[in-house]
Amino acid sequence: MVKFGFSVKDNREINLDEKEPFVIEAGVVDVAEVDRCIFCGACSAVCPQLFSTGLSFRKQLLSARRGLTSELKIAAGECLMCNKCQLVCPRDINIRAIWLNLLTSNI
Amino acid sequence: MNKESKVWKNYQKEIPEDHYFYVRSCIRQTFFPGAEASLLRLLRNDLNRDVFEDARHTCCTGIGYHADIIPLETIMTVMARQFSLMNEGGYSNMLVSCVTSFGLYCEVLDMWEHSPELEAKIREQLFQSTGREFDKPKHVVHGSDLVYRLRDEIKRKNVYQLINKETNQPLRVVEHVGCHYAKIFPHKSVGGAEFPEVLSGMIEAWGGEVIDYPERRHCCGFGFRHYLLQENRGYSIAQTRTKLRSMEPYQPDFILTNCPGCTMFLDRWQYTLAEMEGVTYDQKGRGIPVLSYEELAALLMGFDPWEIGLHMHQVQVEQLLDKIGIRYDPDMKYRAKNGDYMGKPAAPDVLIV
Amino acid sequence: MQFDWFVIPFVVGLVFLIGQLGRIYVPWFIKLSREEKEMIRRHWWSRRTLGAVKEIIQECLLHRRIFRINPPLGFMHLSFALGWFLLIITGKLEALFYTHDALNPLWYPLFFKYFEPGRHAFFGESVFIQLMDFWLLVILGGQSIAVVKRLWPGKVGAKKKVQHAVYNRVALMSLWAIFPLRLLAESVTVSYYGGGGFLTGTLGTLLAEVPGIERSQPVLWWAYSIALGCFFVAMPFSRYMHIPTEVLLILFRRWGIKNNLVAHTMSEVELLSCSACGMCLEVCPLNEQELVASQPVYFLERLRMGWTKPSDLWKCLNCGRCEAVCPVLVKANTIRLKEKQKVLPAITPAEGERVKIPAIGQGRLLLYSGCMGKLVPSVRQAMDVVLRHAGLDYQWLDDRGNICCGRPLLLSGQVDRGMAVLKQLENTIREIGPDILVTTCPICYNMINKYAALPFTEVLHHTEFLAGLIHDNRLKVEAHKEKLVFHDPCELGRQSGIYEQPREILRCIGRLVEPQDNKAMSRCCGGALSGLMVDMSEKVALSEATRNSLLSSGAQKIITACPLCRKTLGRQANVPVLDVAEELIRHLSLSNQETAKEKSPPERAFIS
Amino acid sequence: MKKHNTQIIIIGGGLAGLEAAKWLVQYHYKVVVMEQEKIAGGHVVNWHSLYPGGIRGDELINNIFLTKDSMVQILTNQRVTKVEKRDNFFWVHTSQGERLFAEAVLLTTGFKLFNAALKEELGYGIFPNVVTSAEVEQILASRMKPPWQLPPRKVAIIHCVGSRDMKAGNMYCSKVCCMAGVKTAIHFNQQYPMCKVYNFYMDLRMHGNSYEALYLKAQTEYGVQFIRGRVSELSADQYGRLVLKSEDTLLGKPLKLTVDVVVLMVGMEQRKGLVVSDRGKELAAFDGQHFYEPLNAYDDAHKTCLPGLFLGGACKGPMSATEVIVDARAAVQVIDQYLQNN
Repeated sequence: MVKFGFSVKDNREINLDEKEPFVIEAGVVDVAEVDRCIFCGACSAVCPQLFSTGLSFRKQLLSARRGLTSELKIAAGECLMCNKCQLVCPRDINIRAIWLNLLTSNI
Repeated sequence: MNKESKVWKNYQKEIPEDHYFYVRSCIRQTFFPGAEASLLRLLRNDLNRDVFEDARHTCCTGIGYHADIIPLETIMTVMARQFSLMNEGGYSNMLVSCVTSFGLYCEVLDMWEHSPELEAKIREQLFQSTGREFDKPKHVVHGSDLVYRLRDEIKRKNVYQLINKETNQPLRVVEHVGCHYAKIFPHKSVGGAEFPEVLSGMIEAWGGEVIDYPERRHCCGFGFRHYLLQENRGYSIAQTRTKLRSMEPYQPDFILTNCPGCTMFLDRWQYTLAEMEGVTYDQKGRGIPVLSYEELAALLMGFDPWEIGLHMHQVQVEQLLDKIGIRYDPDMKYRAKNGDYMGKPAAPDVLIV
Repeated sequence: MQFDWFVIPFVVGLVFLIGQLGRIYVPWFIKLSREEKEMIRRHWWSRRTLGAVKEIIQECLLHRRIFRINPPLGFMHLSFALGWFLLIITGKLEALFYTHDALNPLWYPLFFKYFEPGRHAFFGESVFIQLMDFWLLVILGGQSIAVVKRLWPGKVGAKKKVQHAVYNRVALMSLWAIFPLRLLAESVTVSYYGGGGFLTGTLGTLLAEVPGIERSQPVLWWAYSIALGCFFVAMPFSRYMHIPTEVLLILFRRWGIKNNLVAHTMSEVELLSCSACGMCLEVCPLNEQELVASQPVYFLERLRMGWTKPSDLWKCLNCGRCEAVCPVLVKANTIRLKEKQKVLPAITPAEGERVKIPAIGQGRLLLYSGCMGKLVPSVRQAMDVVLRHAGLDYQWLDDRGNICCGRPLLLSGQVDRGMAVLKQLENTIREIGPDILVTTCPICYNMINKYAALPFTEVLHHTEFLAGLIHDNRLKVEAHKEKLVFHDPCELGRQSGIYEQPREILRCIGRLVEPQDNKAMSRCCGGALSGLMVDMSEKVALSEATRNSLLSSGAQKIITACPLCRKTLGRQANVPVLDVAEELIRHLSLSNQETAKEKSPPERAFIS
Repeated sequence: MKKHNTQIIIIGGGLAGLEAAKWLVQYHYKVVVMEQEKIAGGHVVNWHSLYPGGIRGDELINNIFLTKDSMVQILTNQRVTKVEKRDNFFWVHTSQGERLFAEAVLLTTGFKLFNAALKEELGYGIFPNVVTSAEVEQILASRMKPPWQLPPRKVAIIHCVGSRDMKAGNMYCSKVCCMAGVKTAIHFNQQYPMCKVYNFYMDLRMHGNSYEALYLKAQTEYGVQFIRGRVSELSADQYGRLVLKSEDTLLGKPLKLTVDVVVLMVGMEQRKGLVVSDRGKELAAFDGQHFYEPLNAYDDAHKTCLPGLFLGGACKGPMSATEVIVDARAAVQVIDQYLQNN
């Protein structure tokens, strides 16, 4: 193998042709409930963890909708379960229950 | 692409038939010198055009410009000198070989148009440093513009057609137009930036079939800043990979470009990608040949492939020559003009040569 | 003759039962930690054991606690337990008096009437016969209450009947069959041989009229024995396991073995001690709204069978009302928490350590509003006003960012991570080194108080602190005539035992009224931190019920001491819902500031 | 009741013109509607459905016609070139050289659709399966043959084509396309149940009462995916499907999607070419940068600087059908008041 001194950079593209747009299985997450999300970001803004670990339900849910689920479980393990997000959520999504379900599920 | 489409017709430029002052391309000179030589031979000898070259003309400083290492005023003064040389030869049309130069000439002229005081300043600088004065060219024309203009004339003199000799089907050609050709000033191009006509016009005129592919407008991967720094070179090759991946499913017979840099990167990175990832973007593992417009024109006019310098390409072109039915002497591939054997280069690991 | 083939089912059942008890109990003793074993050894011969015996009589036989809450239900349990117990003892004595031999077969006293029919004129025979009939009557009386309770729920005090699983019903049916069968079997024998008491004798005389009744005698005795055998076989798998296990539970508890997050044996003992009486069913706010069947009676039953669902674990408010009424004192919340822990994957607590808490300067009085502080900013503001009035120097721990105490994680079942978060908080508090830490959130208070090691810091809830300030005259307040009702937050009241301090404050500033359910029986606001899977509609229903209960006292304002309760109750309330501190600042006397400075240090000084 | 003999000319026989005519006739005015097309009804008559309720466009126009009075005179194939004010009345000139008398003139010239071919990168006119929202309305209403043979499996709806776009010369928001995009997504799903629809938007402006609910319904019931980002490149793949490139701006990542059909939600533009003169002097004061501008946007929203010349409907700016109807009715009130005082 020839050493070139550099490597091909990764493709950051979301390819919606390859990924299924929604992968959180029904049962693990109440699909009707998360469909209410309007991605306003109130949950992440109030989250104590956003400041330290960057946890964002909005980002993770949107990524999941685009078929990117690799970080879901890690994010679920970052939640402090304090429920502030639900208190401020305009669509009243039980976010920590979703994290909890993801933690206990096999996704 | 819909053949009925007339969008490109909104973008037309005036291309004079004759009397050009020719400026060369550094990259073409270095990597594909035969291509430039054949363009001049084609225009002068076969088409009897008047193309004048002044040995004193210099690099356009395009690479320096895009690498941010030369001040803008210096660049403008260098260009002004080229114009002055052109006037000295008695010409008013400029024929530019390189797409980067073409973009830069257009840009400088555009800047002068918008700020005449800048032009005045450059005139002053040029006069002070060289004692020269200049008139702006009437037409700045890229080599491919002219070949596009003369495509029917070339067709009449063609020895070969872009038709597969065995199947009698048109060859499937993907084209790549250099970014600086139309994306900076669409109105100074043939066909605009979205659906440029300059290369597809040639292909269709010479019997081939143009294949539209999703990343047709994507950069070839040169992107000066990406290529010039080794740390960034991974981005450069990633762009080329995107482009090649996109054209792969159409199984094109070759890639046609109008920019020396694009020819170079689409060609050389195929080798690098083959070494890095073990992939080639054709089915036989030989890579997709990349030709520039003048190489193609010269080939079809019956020039000898080795005279054009096709052995300078990384992806070997014999497969394409066989398809078109061009006769060539394999023995002559590695011989110099005087017949001396130059030696055969080492074969790469993955790419079949 | 002391044997007949029909005793076989009974004997088989009993032997099986004893085997099962051994299988279940022996591992418990083995699994006990060294400290726990040491504790048992130490207290074996002590007054604790005596106390345990007393409690066993009170609770296992007399069912005192159930009696207190619900007399008919208490009587039902008493009649079954005491009646059966005495029936066995009296039967044993009867056999002893008759044979003068303590060593008779197991089944002999039980089927005494069959083996020794008629009258034998031994010492005290008539007394025994009448006594045995009396105990049987007591049991049958209790049983009839049980039947009524099951068929017409609501008739015997209990509003809701427990929906038992199939195996429990089998056990129940065999239990219900035992005593009528015994009565019939004895009566038929009596009708043939004579010699029955007031119950069996009378029934025997009546049955003697029925032609061919004597032929049913072996059938009935077989049936009686089979019913007993069935019950014994079913017992280890059913709720009736509580009968033997409760005895063990009381002994263990008296010997000082605790049920906490680390010990596991006691959880299992408590699990099997649950008699599924259904007392928890009535007080559970979720059940009141007919929302979900995750009450301990169902949850523990499913846990015994290994059938727990996520809703059993996370659809619970953790309010502790069930624990408050449990006659067996089962710590259902602790058991539930441990089960959550088992379901969740292990996440290294290092995750929690990423919660960085910015250190702020030194201070003797440190205030902590917790993660909810920013969502209920008025409480913090009120505290600022109060403390400035009192002329105190203080600082807020959570001045730069949201700090979590770890309790939410703990309650969700991620105990290790919760503890790691708490450890961070603890370290920060230690760095600051305050003398007093005042939290405005009972959840944080509970967590820090219970699990944080802060030897040099006194941890107070702000109601305690404010009550102290008022008591010491460092805050002068004026009373208005408004009627105030205090809502006891679960985490403050039942779980931390603070009931009086907030009421003291309210008495000073207004007229305190009490709702129907207060203090240990106060209702959950619905916002419970642990109610992870409680839906919004359910929460709204819960807070509605709680608010109604509070307002039944005729109060004009609802006062609470928990940011979560305040937010949940206040959401759709038509009366103001305020924190104690918020209400307090409306009553601060203006002359306070001067007097506070002049006053000499009080006897019970908070700020030394 | 008093019977007026006053003639009012309404220029533009679309929704606004017809609605205004219907009400002016109720007030006993003599009304003439000038329509340049073969039939009156404007854009709306071709529309498959109108949000929020989903009424068919021709049905809505018919509703107006059903209640129309014989007093309404509709002149079709009449393009008005000039409106000329004399002392107290108007001369309305048509392209055929005719001259009509009027005491008041109401302009309800509406809008024209943005020419999507100007946004070359979106491939309209180049790829047959790239269609505009107006074409989709006609296709869904079976007034036009769809360019696709097989039922589309994936459809992309691109919002803001020619709106809020400096390059297109239109800096304003066309207002109705957001809801129309949501509505079209639902209709695609209803017509082709296996179809998956993606909406590419820059901002979604669900300003009406039931609009937000419809937006939510599109997502929950029909699984429409809303992606925030503008499609900037479009090309065909080897099967003739269209490859879109965009950025998911909420995630900050590039996004690629292959679809069968692309729908461009084209914006609204003013119809130009009407000359208004006052005593021989040409007047352009009310002809704003993009749409006709009334005297002010509040209480004189229908008057122009020329007394007797009134504005109604979408010639004042982008409006939905419901708003046009309200606006036309309001214009009637203002015209009535003007003629009473004269």
